[in-house]
Order: sequence, then C-alpha cells, then structure tokens
Amino acid sequence: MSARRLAKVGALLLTASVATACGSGSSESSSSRDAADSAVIGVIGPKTGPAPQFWTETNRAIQLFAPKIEKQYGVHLTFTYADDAGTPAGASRAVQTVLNEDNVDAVMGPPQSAQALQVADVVGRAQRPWLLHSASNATLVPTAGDTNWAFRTAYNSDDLSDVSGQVLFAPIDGKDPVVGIIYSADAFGQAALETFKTYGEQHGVQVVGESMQTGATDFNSGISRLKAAGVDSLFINMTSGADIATVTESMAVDDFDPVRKYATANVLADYRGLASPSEWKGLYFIDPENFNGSAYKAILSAYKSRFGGVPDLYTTVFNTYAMLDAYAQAVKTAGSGDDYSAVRDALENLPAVHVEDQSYEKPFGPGDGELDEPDAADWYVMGFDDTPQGNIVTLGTVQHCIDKGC
Amino acid sequence: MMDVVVTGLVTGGLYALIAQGFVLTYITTNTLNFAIGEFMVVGAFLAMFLHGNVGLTGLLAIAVAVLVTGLLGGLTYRVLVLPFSTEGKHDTRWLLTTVGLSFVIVNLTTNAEGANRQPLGFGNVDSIVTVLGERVTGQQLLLAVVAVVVTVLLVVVISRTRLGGDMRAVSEDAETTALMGISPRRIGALSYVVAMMLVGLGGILWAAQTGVSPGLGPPLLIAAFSAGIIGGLTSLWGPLLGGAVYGLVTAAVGTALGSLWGEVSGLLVVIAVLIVRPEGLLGRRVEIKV
Amino acid sequence: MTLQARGLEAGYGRAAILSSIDLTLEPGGIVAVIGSNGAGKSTLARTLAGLLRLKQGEIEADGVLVQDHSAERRARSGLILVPEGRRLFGRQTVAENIRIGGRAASRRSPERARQNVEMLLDSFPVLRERWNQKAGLLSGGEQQMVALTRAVASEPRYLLLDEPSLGLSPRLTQEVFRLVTLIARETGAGILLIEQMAEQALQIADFAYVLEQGRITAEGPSSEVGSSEAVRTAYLGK
Amino acid sequence: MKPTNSPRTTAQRWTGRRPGRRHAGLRIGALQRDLLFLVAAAVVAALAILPGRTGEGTSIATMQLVGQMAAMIVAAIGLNLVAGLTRLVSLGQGAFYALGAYAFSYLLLDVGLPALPAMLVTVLGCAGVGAVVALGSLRLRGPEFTMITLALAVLVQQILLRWPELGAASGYPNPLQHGTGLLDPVSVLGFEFDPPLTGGVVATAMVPIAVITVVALVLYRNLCRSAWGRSLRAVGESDMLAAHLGVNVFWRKTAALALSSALGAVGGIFYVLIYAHVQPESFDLFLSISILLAVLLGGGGTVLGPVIGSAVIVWLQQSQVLDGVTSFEQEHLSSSWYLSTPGLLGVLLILVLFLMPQGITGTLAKLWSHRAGQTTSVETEPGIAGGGDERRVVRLLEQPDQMRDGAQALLLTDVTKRFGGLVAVDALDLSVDYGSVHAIIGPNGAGKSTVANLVTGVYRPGSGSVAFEGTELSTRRPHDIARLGVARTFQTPQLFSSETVLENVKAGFADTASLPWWKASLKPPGQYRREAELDRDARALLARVGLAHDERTLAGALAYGKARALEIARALARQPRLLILDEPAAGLNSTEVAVLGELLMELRRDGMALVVVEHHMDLVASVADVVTCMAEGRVLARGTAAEVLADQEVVAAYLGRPAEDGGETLTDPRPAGGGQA
Repeated sequence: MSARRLAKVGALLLTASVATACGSGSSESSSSRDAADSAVIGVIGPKTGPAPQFWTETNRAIQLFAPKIEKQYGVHLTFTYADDAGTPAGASRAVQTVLNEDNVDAVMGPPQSAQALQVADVVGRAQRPWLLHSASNATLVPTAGDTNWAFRTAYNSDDLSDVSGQVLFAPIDGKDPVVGIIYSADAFGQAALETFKTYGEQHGVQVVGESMQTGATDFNSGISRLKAAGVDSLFINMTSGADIATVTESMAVDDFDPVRKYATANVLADYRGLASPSEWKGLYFIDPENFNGSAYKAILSAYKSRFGGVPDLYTTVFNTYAMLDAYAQAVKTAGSGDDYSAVRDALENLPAVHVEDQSYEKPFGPGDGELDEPDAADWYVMGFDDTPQGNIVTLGTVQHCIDKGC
Repeated sequence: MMDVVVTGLVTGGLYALIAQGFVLTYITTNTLNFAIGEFMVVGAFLAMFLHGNVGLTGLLAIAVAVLVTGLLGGLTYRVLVLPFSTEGKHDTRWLLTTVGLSFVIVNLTTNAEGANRQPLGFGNVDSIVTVLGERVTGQQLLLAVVAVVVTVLLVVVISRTRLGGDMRAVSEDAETTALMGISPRRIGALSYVVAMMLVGLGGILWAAQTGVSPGLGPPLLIAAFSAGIIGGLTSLWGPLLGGAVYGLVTAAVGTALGSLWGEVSGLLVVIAVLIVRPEGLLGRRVEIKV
Repeated sequence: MTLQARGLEAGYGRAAILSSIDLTLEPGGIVAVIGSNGAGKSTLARTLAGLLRLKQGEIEADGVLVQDHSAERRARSGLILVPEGRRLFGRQTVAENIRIGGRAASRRSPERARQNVEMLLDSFPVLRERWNQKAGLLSGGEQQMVALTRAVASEPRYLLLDEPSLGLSPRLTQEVFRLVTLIARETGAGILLIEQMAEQALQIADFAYVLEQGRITAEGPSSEVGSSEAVRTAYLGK
Repeated sequence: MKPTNSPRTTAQRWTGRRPGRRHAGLRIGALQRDLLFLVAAAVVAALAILPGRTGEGTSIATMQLVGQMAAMIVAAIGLNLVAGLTRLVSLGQGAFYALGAYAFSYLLLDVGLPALPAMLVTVLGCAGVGAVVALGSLRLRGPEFTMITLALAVLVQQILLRWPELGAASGYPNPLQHGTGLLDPVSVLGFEFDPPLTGGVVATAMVPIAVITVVALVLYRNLCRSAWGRSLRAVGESDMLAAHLGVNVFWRKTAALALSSALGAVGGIFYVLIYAHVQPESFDLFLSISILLAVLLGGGGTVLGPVIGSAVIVWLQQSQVLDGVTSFEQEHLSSSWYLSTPGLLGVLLILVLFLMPQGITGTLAKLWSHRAGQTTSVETEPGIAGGGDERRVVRLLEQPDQMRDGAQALLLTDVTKRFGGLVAVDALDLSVDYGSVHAIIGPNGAGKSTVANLVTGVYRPGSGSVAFEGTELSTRRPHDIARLGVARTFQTPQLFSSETVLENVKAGFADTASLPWWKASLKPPGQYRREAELDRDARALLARVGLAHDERTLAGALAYGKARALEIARALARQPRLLILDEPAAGLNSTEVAVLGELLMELRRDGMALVVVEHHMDLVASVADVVTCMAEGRVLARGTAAEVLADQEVVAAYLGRPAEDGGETLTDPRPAGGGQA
C-alpha cells in the first residue's frame, strides 16, 4: 500500500473519528427546560475508576431524596450525569460536557479533591452554582471570595483540621502531646498535614506526619516511625476504611497504642468488617453530625429499606440531601434554575437548610459557602462498642471531649 | 533495627509466594502472567463466594477456590499465552494479552462487586506472634511459612520426581522434550495451573487479613514482580531471596525516609538488578547462540 | 507394518525445501538418506518427526496416518528422532537423560526398552562410568552414545538419526555406526540413517536414498547406490 | 536470475554519465508525495481544530478530545520508533509523557522560563533521560526490556505522587503552593495561547498543538521512510543483520529511544497546553499501555499506523461510544457481570493481537497488496532499469588503488577459535586476493561458517590474526568491519520479510549506517536526489540479480532462490571490496546456480575479492580460483578446484570413507575427561 493511500485512509479515519466524537455527547437527560421552577443539575463523579463508591452514594441519595424535595418545594429538578473516570482529565472533560453540551444550571461534584481541583477555575469562570457535597480541601477548592459560586454541605479539610486539632493538640496529663497524623497520599490528605503543621508551629506542639498509599499491604514502617517519634495523640485521616484497618492492624503489630486515636467518618466504610474489636477499642471519629441523631436515623432507615444495607459513605448521602434541599429552595426563590446569579444570591440568603428534622439556620452568606462551622461544640465524637459488629456510640460533642475527656 | 529485619523478611514471604507464580511459568514456558495480581483477586472472591454463599467450610472453600483458580490459569495459558508466544524468545505478545486480561478481570470484578474491600470472613489467623523478639501478625507469618514450605516442596518435586524431570527438560529444550514423547504444552499448562494455584492461595490468605477487593492485585503485582526479578526468574529459590531483599529494602527505607519511599526504593533495586544482572541474583544466564 | 512418506512437501515460511519425497522404512532395516550439506536432510528428519508441519503429502506409520499428530504423539507411538547435534539435556545427568528418553516407551513396552538399554550399556561401558555426570560435560562421541541410548530407551519402532556423525572423527563415526547396526539388530527398529558421510553410511545400510536439492534423485540397494555416479555427483559435482 | 548479455561498453558509457535532469521527474514525484502528505496532514489538523474557532462552550470538550488525540499521536509515533521499527516493546512511554508534562509546567511556573525555551529544555531533557535509560537497558531484549520500562513507568508515577516540590498528589500547580490551580496561558512573542477550558475563550492553544503535530508527523514520516528508518527496521529484524549493514546498533538504539522519549515529552507538553494542570494519577501505567495499544492497533512499524491507532484509542476512551456496548451487556447478559470501557479496551487489546497482528494499517496493506500485488506492473523510469544500466552499479564506481587485481585483500594467519572444548577452527591460514574467488568447502561441522563469522566480527578469534587490507579485524566489531568494505550473506537469508524487495535492497546502501537522523527527518533537497539515486541504483541491482519484476513484492513472499538473490543484491549495495557468501547456492535449482556462477564471475572481473562458503561442487568448480577444504577446523587440502576435488583425503572426508585405526574410541573405557570431541 503506498504511503499516499495510507495517508488518505488515515485522513479519512481521523476525520471520521473526530466527526463522530463531536456528535456523541453524554447527555442522559433531555428535559424540557421551559417550566418555571425547574433546574438541571450536572452530576460529576467517578463512575469508573478506583473509587466508584462516591458515584454510587451520590446517585442513590439523589434517587432517594430528590422526589421528596421536589415535591416539598414544588420545583422540578433534572439530573444529568458525567463520569470523570477518577482522573483530572476525565473531570475536565466531564465538566465541559455538562456545562456546554447539557447546559446545566448547576454542577454537583466531582467529589474527590484531585478532580475538583482540576475543574475549580472552570466552574468559577462559568458562573454557575457549584454544589460540593463531599469533603474537600478548602484551599484547593475554595468556597469563599467575591467570585464565589461554590457551596459545600460537607466539611472542608480546614474545618476538620481545626476541630480535630482542638482535641488532638489538647494537653495530655498537663503536658503538650506529640501529635501524629496518618494521611492518604492524595490532595486532601496532604492539605490536612499542612494545616496540622501550621497549627503545631503556632502552638509549639510537635507534629509528625506519615502518608500511606491506598491499598498498601502494611503500614509497619510508618507506625514504627510514629512510635519512635513518641506520638501519643494520633489522627488517622484516610479516605478508605480498609486502609484505616491496615493502619490499626499495623498498630497492633507494633504494639503502638497512643493515648488519643481519632479518625474521620470514613472509618465507617469497610473498617469494621476488616478489623477486630480489639483494634477499634479507643478509636474515635469526628463528624459535624451525630450518627445516632434522629436525622441520620431517618436517612439510614430510608436508605436501608430502599437499597438494603447501610451506605459505604454515610456523609455523602447526608450531604447530598442537604445540598438538594438548599438548591431546591434557591431555585424556588429565584424562580428558575437558569437565572444563575439569582440562584446564587438565593443560596447565600437561605434562611435555613433542612435535613429531615435537623435544620441549619442561615447556613451560607456572602463569602461563606460552608454549611458546617468549625465549632467544637457542634461536632460530635463517636466510637464503636465492643460487639463484633461495632455499633456506633456517640460519646458527646468535641467540646465535651476536650473539657471532660472521652 | 531487628524489627525492620523481621518485618521485612515476613512481608517478603507474601511477595515470594506470589513471585513463585512468575518463576514457575517462566521456567517452563518463558512467559509470565501479568494478570497475576488479578488471579489473587479471583481466588479470594471465589473463596468468599464458596464460603459465604455456597456454605463450604473454610478449608474446603480454600481448596476449591485454589483449584479453580489454577484451572483458570491453565485456560489462560492455552488461550492467551500459548498462541502468543510462538515466535521465539523475543516474542512478547503474551505480555500484552495477559495485561489485557488483567484489565478485563479488574473491570469485571469492580462492576460486579464494587471497588470496596469486603471482609473474606474466614481464614485469618487473628493474633500477634512474636518472632525473634519482634511482633508480627499471625497471618503474615503464616504466609511466610507457606512461601518457604511451597518453595521447598517445589524444589523437591522438581529435582526428585519424574514430573519435575520433565519440567526441567522442557525448560532446557522444549523441542527435544517433545521428541521424548512429553508434551511441552501440557507441561506449560500444568505449570500455569500450579503457579496460579499458589497465587490463588496467596490471594486468599492475604485477603483473609486485609479483605477482598478488585484493587488487591496491583500493589502486590509490583512487589511480587520485583521479588521475582531481583531473585531471578529462572531459579525456584529466587522468589525467597528476592522477596526477602525487596521486603528488607522497602522496610528499611520506609522506616528511614517514610513508608512512601519504600516502594520507590524497591523499584530502584529492580532497575539496578535488571541493568547489572538481568538474570537476577540467583538466575542462570542464558547464552545467546549466533 | 512400515513407515511410509508419500509426496512430502515441506519447508520454512513460503519456501519449499523438500518436494515430492517418497520413502519407505521397514522395521529391522537400516535405510540411509545421504546427501550433501543443504540438500534438505534435516528438514526431512524434522518433518517426519513432527517438528515441522508438512505442506503436502502423507506420513503413514503402521497403517496410521500421522502427519497431523504432534511430535510427542509420534514419539509415544515409537517414531523417534535423534536430532542433529544430539540435543542432550546438558544440565541433567546421563542417567536422567536416559530416564527421560524412557518416557516415550512408558505406555508401550518399558521393560523391553530397559533391557535394550542395559544391552547397550554393556557394549559401551564408558557410559556407566559417566552415569552421574552432567551430559553437557561429556565429549562429542560420548554425547552421541548417550543420545542413541536415550533413543533406545524410548523403545523406537522407527528411529530417525539425523547426522549422527556430525562433529565426530572418522574413527568415532565408525563406532557410532557400529552402534547403529547393533541397535537395529537388537531392537528390531527400522532405522532411517540420515547422513552426509555417504560411504560409511552405505556400508551399514540395506537401502539408500540420495537427496539432492530437496528431491530424491536416486534410490536403490545401498551397494548399487554406493557404486553409482549419482553419489559422486551429488557430493563432488560432475 | 537472468544472465546479462549487455556489452561492457554500455556499462562504461553509463559509468561516465551522472544522473542529471533525466531524474527530475522522479524527484518531483517524491517531492509531490511529501507535499501532499504535508497538505493532507495540515488540512486534517485544521479541520480537527476548526470547531473551536469561536470558543463556544460546546466546542471545548471536542477540543480537549482533539488535543488528547494529538498528544497520543506524537507519543505513539515516538513509541513506534522503538516498539514498532526497532521491536523493543516499551511500556515506559507514559513515563516520558509524564516527565514532559511535569518538566514543562515546572519550567514555566517555578523556573519562569518563557514558553519556547521551556519546551526546548523539556524535550532535550527527556531525550537525555531516554538516552540514559537506553544506556542502561539496551543489553536487554524481549521481555526483559519490557520489564525495565514497566518498572520505569511505575517508578516515575510513584515519584511524582510523592515529590513535594511538584505538588505531590495535589498536582501542579496547586492553590496550596502556587495560589492557583491552573497555569497561565502560555505566551509566545506576546501572543497568548489559551487552553480549551473556558467557554467564550477561543482555545488558541490548539493552534500550536496542531502545528507541532503536523511538523512532528512530517519529520517522523521522513525519518521512517529514510535510510535511518531502514536501519531501525534492520535492528528490529536482528542486531546482527544491522551490524553487518554497518549500523552501530548500540548507538542507533540509543538514538531511537532518545527520539522516542522526546516525542513522548511533546505529548506531555500538549497535555499541559490543554489542561493547564498536571496530576500524577493522569500518568499511570494505563497511559503507557494505551500508547502501546495505539501503536499495535494502528500497526506497529508502519508509518501511519500509530496515528490512526491513537485517534481510535482516544476516541474509544474519551467519548462514550463504548457505553453502548456496556448497556447492551447489562441488558442482555448480566446486570452485574459486565465490562465497561477499561475492560473492553482489555478485550480490544487481546482481539487486536489475535485478529490483526499487524494492526489496522498492516491488515489493510496486506489486503491491498494481496489484491493489487499480482497486477502491479513495475513503474520503470525511462532509462533507469534498462538493460545496460545494471552494470554501472555492479562495476564499482571508483576503484581504490589497493583493489588492483592480485593484491591481497584478506589474510588470516594462524587463527584458532574454540567453543568450550570444541575447536571449531584450528590454526587456519587463509588469504584472498582481489579479483579472485576463494571457496571454502568441507563437511558439516568443519568450521566453514565459523570462518565467515570470524572475518565479519561475529566471533573474535582465540588467537591469530585476521587482516583486511592490512587492517586487523579481530578486535573490531561487525559494523566497523562492514564499514571497512566487507559484506556478507547469511546461511539462511535474513531479509525484512514485511518490506518490499526494493526496500530490502535500499537497506544495503551505506546511507543506512551513515545518514544522520536530523538530516533524515528534515529531508533537505539533497536527500531527494539521494533517495532517487538509491531507488535507481537499487533497481539496477535488482535487475542485475534478476529481480527487476519483483521490486514491489514483499520479501517474505519470495521463493528461496529469489530470496538468496535479494540478499546478494543487498550485500552488493554497499559496494564492498570483500564479499563473503555463506552457502549462496543452497536451495537454488541448477539454472539458478548457473546464473549465480556468472554473477560471481562478473564480480570477480570487477576486481572484488570473494569468499564463498559452499557445498555445491559444480558452482565451486566453475568459479573458484582457490579452494580450501576444511575438516574438523583444519585445512585438509588447498589448491584449484580440480586439485582439491581429486584429493583422496577430501573425497574420503566428503563421502565418509571408513577410518583407519587410531584416535578416541568409546569401547575402551578411559578415565573421565580424557575424551575429546
């Protein structure tokens, strides 16, 4: 075959493929946008990729609560979905698809920091509400500032570090502790370390950080380093409960049992199945919500009866609910989803957001896109009981634990 | 110091067991199964299914799962390796087909079972054991012991039995072995079966401690691959030495510089070995005839 | 009960190295295939043994068409090739080499094979001395002895010998040929002696084929072939 | 082969004539083709980025797709140099892509270099890293090379994930360290190139991406189709063969890997231009595998295969076209056990290897040549392959002084070569004069081919001297010896079986070893002339060996005799002064042997020194001036053909006369180790 012919075939194929690519969108929605009080939300998440549970829980929460919220506020919400494949390029592509081809009124997600980071500027410039329903890094994915369009119903890393820091940096037996932090080797984890380090410098407390690769076979060397550094106040800030199990296993092996052991609600995913009661003895976790509270109870029972079993990511389900409630109210106030700035203003001025029987008064404001406030009195410390299934027990608020010990 | 040595050696046992899966097939067929990590996953999921859904007892579930994983290995050899390794030693198509297979298995299990780690539900030696004054988990020690026992067994079988003689003959000159009435393809398939049985066993015992997930494979693939290369893919003792070296280096560097640099240092050792002594520490140098 | 090849065509890639080969081998007889370098002798041996697929033709052993059988299957049915250059398992001992040769006989008559091996070892006691040495360390003549003994351990019905004299001194060649005669007599196998050393081969063979440029150019009782011009032409030109 | 009847005078007339305007038509033909390619590539590139001209939001995803295709294309054509042409299967191209992306970003932001120098430093730096990797790994072949590149790919990603200055897992740049998550638009001479990220902003970055891609494609195509590309194919076929064509295999591989790495880095630069941000998880092993898959799918070793493969792979990965397959599976097979895009790509990888081992273009080309192969008539330029012309090439263009008839070309003195305990060549003396044919005969295993290998540098003699025109060869390497003017053919012809006959001959010319890569890719006007000369000379050589009508045939499809003739033509292309033929008559029929004999006689008349290792006595008798008969590594007899063939010892050695007493026996047991081969 001559090169000329090859060139022709190549050109044809290239053109054909480009042409087809242009034609194929990912639109799974084709709603009529004419109705008043209606809005289209583009949901971005890792349908494929290493952490599809974020995608699953978001979708389930939408299936579960969107109809109820639509009815409650009399708005019509349409959802269109785009897969970010767990990569930044995928997120960039997904956000373009929802913004430009599906022409959504608001973007929800991506839930993971690395992907959110890639699209932050893009969504900001598009000037449409950005609904963050998953914990992310406050610096990498900010919700404040004049051009702010982002709203977050999950805690951000700064707030988490702030509140957890209040417990972890508190003196032990009248002396400053040595604080250790084990974090996932990702953007969220790295930011947590930075915050802790700054905090430590401000308070003259030694901070030792060790990062761990997701899926690592053991964490023995990290534990021996923490142990050698004399850490007695430990924070495990990992994205996967299975990895936390690897950590506590290695802690057991190395006989490392610091006075304080705290984690985040991520410990609820998989951890209890993989660790044993002896390993979670004395391991507490911090969250803005009380998982034994009535709002959570209602959400979990609805989830259970619909999908059988509890969610992997409690917080994603809860925060998606909160986000839908906030956005639906704002659309109602603005009259339509496609008046982006009206919706934004409405979000900033919401009187309250409700999740079941729980409400957050004046959650957002100009320059404040955070639902949760880093107030130790509002956050809860929880742990597991000694039963093999490890029921969640609430020990009290963080402030309570700081004051009286938990 | 002692703790680094003990942890390094004990974790090296797991790598060695999986690396044995590389060595066995390389000796007889000059090919490797790059979906080896996914065969661990398959073994573990099978065991979980057989125990949890079918209701087999732990040992029986392990035995059946190991056997089925082995048979799947044999099938892989027949369908994806043998037809893609016909053009001599420089033919590397089998490498790509097995990589393709690993994509398929990861994707299939992720779609069906989700990416989360699920507890296997049995088979975990849930205790801490003291070795030379250092604490290790019972499961890791079990894996290390299994690796040593398996290696010794393999060495005995291959040096003492008729089948072992056939295998050695195939590894030396497959064509001439065929002239002795022995099918090199059958020996190759058999070594794939045995190799993937070992890998399946390793996967199950490992998953018993850490849980089953489609993502179980890659971290161990890299470690086992490294152990195999360092020790030498043509020596049955290679995995033990390679696993020990890799385990020690990653543990020592991890303790000194932080655990994340451990794996990097292990990979650097692999590259150094490939450059300086491509046949591995215990491997046999293959002479090239002109 | 014969080994017959009819209309064989074989070669590598697209090129045919052998064409329209017909030959017959009967148990107990020695048939020589002689020809110069490059005439296609090894290709013939490999094709008959099943290491090379034939493009055309048939191979029949004891009434069974075997051209589609794998090399190992042919070996197990008693069609044994001692390849050019002997191809011993150099990292294994003499004993192991001979033992592995017995694998092809294990389903037919292992006992008889064992007796025949003993017989050969009695005639060439030097191998017993080398019994536990690595085969790769033996001298060329000794290696050829091992290769032949290994073949006998396979209890051949048809034994294909591809240039057993290769790399051996004339003196050793003679010894190897004596051994070949002995094997033919004692085992009753039909021996196809593929050789470049025409005169020595013809001395022990009953019948001979001359292979030239991938074709059989002459055939007949070995005494006739040996005295014919065909041989001198094939080797030394006109 | 066709004997030539052309009178000598024609040849001489031709020798004096330099190619002039006569070849203008040919030159423009080649130029036209290249221009056409350039135009076609430019048009496709322009069309591809056209949807983004207004900066409309809806075009952004398309522009990203096109940009990723471009990035994959440059990375894949780079990989093709290594994995396709040189046949070193690398799983490390993703590592260079990542290095390129990170290095470029870092140089822009942290170092503050302007865009062009940053690009230049990145590309050169990655080429350097590639060369270093090559130096460490080129001893390895086959799976071992793949493994080291695999380790490299994993290593690079692991390091990027951890390196604090590069943002580690937060990516680069990140607001934490740099106050922004996106790089500023790249600016060159005050012109800013915006990435396809924001609606309403025209993605001007697509312009440099398109331009660089087209330039890279043109240079790469020139390179592939040049003598340099041929040298890589030769290395891919066998290191030994390439060395005998005068190619310094080691450095050529190093250069190929360096170029490949540089192109990988360009892919990474494109990524930065598109996304303005890099993250370690974008450059995982899957990327390396995808690039390799693109090469294989399109057709490794072909010029355009990787381009098509890349476009298809990126399209499959990024558009949701495979989702249809997934939903089909979910509906009709199983709702939980189904394959989605990554798994389907795994299946595709396997299927490609199974069904289309030569990839899309390879398969198409095969179909094409199948259909057209029989009917293709040879396009002969007037006066090129005419009857008389062939002699011009066979006759050496200039005859160096030392090549006068009768002068000594080759001298072996007391050469011994052992392999383990076996003495393959034992104290051999041999001399070959210009204008003569020296035949070496002897039974199998006599050491004949070893002599050929000793002269061409494949083996080093244990002792003794091998001298060509007084230059000692025993310490030189094969490519060095080839460059001195020694050519050879092999016992089994070693050809590029998937290339045409014409390409095979062209690989024989000295350009294969000497043309620098930059000249090959830039293709200055002189190269067009040179290529035309090569075409013409190659055709003449083909005509000379009787293959004039086979120039378009794939070498793998040739009958044995023709394959041998082709190998001789290739060996002659370099115009060697000493030609070593290893069993040239094997597999030839008697007519072919006769023609071969005539060819050898003509070469001899031209003053060439020939060594013919042969067993075909007719040929030996008719061409050899001196015949050496070897047995067991020693000279048994030497003289004219008649003398040697009449020698009783020779006859005995050949026919295998029963031996006299003496020497080793096996019936008398002797102490171990006393035996000798």
